[in-house]
Amino acid sequence: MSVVTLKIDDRDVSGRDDETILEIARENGIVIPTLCYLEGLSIAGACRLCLVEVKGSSKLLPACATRVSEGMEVSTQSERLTHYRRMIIEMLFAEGNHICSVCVSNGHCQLQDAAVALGVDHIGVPYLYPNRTVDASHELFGIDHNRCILCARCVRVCDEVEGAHTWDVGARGIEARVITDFRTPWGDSDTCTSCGKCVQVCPTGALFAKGKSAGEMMKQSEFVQYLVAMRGRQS
Amino acid sequence: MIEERPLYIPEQNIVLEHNHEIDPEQLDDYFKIDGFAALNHVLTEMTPPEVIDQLSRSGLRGRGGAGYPTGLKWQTVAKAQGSPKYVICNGDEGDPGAFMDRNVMEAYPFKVLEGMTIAAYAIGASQGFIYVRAEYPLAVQRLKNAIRQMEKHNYLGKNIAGTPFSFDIDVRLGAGAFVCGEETALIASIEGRRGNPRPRPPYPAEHGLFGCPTLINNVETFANVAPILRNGAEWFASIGTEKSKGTKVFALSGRIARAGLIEVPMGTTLREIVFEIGGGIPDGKAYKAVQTGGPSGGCIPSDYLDVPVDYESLLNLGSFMGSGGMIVMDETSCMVDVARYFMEFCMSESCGKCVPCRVGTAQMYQLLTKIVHGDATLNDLALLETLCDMVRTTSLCGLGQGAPNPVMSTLRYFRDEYIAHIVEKRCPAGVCPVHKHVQQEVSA
Amino acid sequence: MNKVRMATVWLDGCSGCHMSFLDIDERLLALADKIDLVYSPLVDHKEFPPDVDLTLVEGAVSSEEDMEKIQRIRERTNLLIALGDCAVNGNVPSMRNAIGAQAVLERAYLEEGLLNPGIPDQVVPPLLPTVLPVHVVVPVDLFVPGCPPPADAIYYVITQLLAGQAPDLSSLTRFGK
Amino acid sequence: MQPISTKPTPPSDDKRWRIVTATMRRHGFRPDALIETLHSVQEAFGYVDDEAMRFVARGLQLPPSRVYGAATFYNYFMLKPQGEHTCVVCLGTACYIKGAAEVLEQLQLLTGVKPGETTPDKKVSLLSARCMGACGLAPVVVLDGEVNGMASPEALTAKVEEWTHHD
Repeated sequence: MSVVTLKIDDRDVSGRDDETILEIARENGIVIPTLCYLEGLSIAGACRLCLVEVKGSSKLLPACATRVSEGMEVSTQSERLTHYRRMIIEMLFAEGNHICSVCVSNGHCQLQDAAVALGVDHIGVPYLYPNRTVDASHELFGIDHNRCILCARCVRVCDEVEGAHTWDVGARGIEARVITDFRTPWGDSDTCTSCGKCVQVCPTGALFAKGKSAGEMMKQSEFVQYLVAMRGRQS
Repeated sequence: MIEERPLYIPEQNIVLEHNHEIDPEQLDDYFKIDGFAALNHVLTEMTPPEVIDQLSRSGLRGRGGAGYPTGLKWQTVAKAQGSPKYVICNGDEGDPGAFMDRNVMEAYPFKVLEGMTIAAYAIGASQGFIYVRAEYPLAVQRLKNAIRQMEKHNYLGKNIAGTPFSFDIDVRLGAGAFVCGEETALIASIEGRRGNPRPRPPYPAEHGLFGCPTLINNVETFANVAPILRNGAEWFASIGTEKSKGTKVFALSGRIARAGLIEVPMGTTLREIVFEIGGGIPDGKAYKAVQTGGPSGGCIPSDYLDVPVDYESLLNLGSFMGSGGMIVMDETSCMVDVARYFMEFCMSESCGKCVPCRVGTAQMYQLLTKIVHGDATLNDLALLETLCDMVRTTSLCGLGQGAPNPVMSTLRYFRDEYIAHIVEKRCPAGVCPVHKHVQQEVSA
Repeated sequence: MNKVRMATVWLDGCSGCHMSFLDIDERLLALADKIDLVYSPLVDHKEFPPDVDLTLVEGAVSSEEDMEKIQRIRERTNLLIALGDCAVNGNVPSMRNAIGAQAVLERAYLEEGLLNPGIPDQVVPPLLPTVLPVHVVVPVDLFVPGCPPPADAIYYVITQLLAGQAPDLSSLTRFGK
Repeated sequence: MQPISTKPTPPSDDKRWRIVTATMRRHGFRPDALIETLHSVQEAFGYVDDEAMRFVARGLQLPPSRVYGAATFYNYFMLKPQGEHTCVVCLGTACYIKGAAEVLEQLQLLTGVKPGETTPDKKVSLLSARCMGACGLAPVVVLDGEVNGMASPEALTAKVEEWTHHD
């Protein structure tokens, strides 16, 4: 392991060579948008929002999954990147049925925040209007698949932090959905510990605590970093 | 399952050599065609770096499609830290219209396995897997039979041919997921998980199966290994073009007089392949395009029939070598319909992990459907092109990055057909239901 | 000085955006000096007039009537503004899109235990199969999201446009606000 | 990895579960045996239902959602029983170019079901395949495991009508 120096947005920064562009950028207060990334969980590289330009690479690289190296020159902002990031946000809005005005997470939603940050004021790609379900069988929580963006944070936190692996992804492609157990109703799950971690890490209103109405669902996901750090100490 | 014999055996055949002469179920027959001569030679006379050097100097490039230099890949895995190391043969031939690897696995199981064993020696692996589509039961049966016989004759197992080198191979079945042809997805599948690709780097060479250094090559690549080591790197490098050495097996099908499997030196022109070997287009119809590279490939029009076929020239034409499917189309095929066909394929084969591929393929499919129904505007066409660029640039793996290719290549060469559907509400090939739709809309 | 000819229309929405517009309160008086409101649900004009400089559109395009209206409005308007989430992205009206128009009609007119069940075929304009945001039907020049967009955002947009400036709304409103 | 001492109990005394158990044992009940085990379930029973998934999950000590996630990712696994007869239409590129779409349309009309479905009388399952790798024979239809090349709608009609009207 060695220390490397690199440039991010023309700023000289340094980091260890086992750190990612995203980690170093955040340490230095450089904002790169993300949705599927959550500190403490494994890397998915799925939402593609954090794609950045790296000098010498013809491809855009995901900042969350790309390790830094000596002399690297990274651009996190450009017209081209903004164009693609906007389209990703538009695609997510078009894929589900995101009706912000009646959503429990209205005002506290990371998809909504990303749209604002990127200046997405309407959706230019065709809406798909899927017919998706809501599972409200759990005593404390519910999932509204209309608002799910398949970031799989719930899947990862349940597996990697809680250790229950109640969630996974079923089917594939545009039909893919997060599922509990054998796609059995969440309330009937044998494996769910009702810890609620999945709800707290969900970036949108897809996973929610019951009893919250529009705009009331505030989430706290910092516990993930805390738990991961504390566990590291115990071993 | 049916078996197909190659329809054309050129002078220079490497992969499909001696096709009619041997029984693929008999190891003794394989001996008759110098079977295991290369393995014996390698194990007793060569060091692993020497084997890799031979491969590098031969100029062999991956036959799975992307054309990565095989010697370089082997060298990377050989040098990678970590153990154990694995060798994987990718027999998940998923491109619709491709059946080269099926034939090679069915007709030359020993040769593929010998190639894998040599690779294992070169990189220091003790376990190999050959991942085969479940849709190829005969190939699976013959590979399993060949593995048993090789174990019996000590060409697999402990202390192969009396040397300290030990290596085992297991067959793993695919289960109907095209994306598992992508190497990180294939690894996930062998690990018993959903075939979701993950970002690279780290490449499988460093961090592959069960987190260990892993070499993945395709069936045809491994089938080239023993001949190269038997006949020497220079011999192999003398065949083909400057950057693409050796031969390539193609599966010729579609609107062609003689469909089947062919092996030609790299650099053979499409005209020779389609008109001389394949006998041209039947029923007096006119050639329109040949589709190469499967769902990540493109359609090549008649203007480019004289371009020599190799990795670079196909890329320059907006297509892709792919694993070797060549589907010939005549004037009765609508290129917009073909593009839509491939987009449907990519949409339903998308794993759904990354946003651009999962959503973008569905949106492009919807737009193409609008076009074939005569329901699209020029704005829709512009949006389609924007989506093509976005999905290609931002998708996580090759499936998504390649998904727009059939659209982009048909737009490049057959834009007039798109315009005819959109502006004139007409399908020039008479395939698409444009008129029907317009009438429905009027009566509704 | 010629006044700016402005219109507001209400397609499939709840009128909340118009209420928010009225919440500009006393600033309306200042606007009135610069604006001639030539068509609006708030005033009594039967026909959408030609040569309108600026039209604020509330609501999504849900029926054949909406479709005709918005096309005529687009032809007669210089600057067309999608006001509020229904116009911008379909919002609540578009929630029926996943299940289809027929299911909604049946639920409303057949399944709710009415005295005279039956789907009306007169007076009520036929529904489109899919509720559409305005920009899917006609080009839109400016998007003002929000449910409803705050009065301040609406006031800001109008004053900026009157001053010949391009408004930047990112800090004032968003989807669902 | 911990060796698993307790053998999982099959859901019934159907002997076919022994094949499934044998597959798991051959792989040391390791998690990476999941796909191979699902294959053996499908081979033994013709489909993979919840009961089988539960058994496999317990046998390989895997979370239920992981088994379900994998079983539904791979198209080869059927979650419902198939009909007495199966009819697989290849939709590979070569078959498509040579009229597979019309062949499929004809079969849909004939059976009244869509690809992936089984007729209500459980006689025929209509399926589509990505590519059978028999492109030289396009269009290809596989009837009860038997490959039919250069398939014409007329010849297929006769065969499928035989299935639906007799036995």
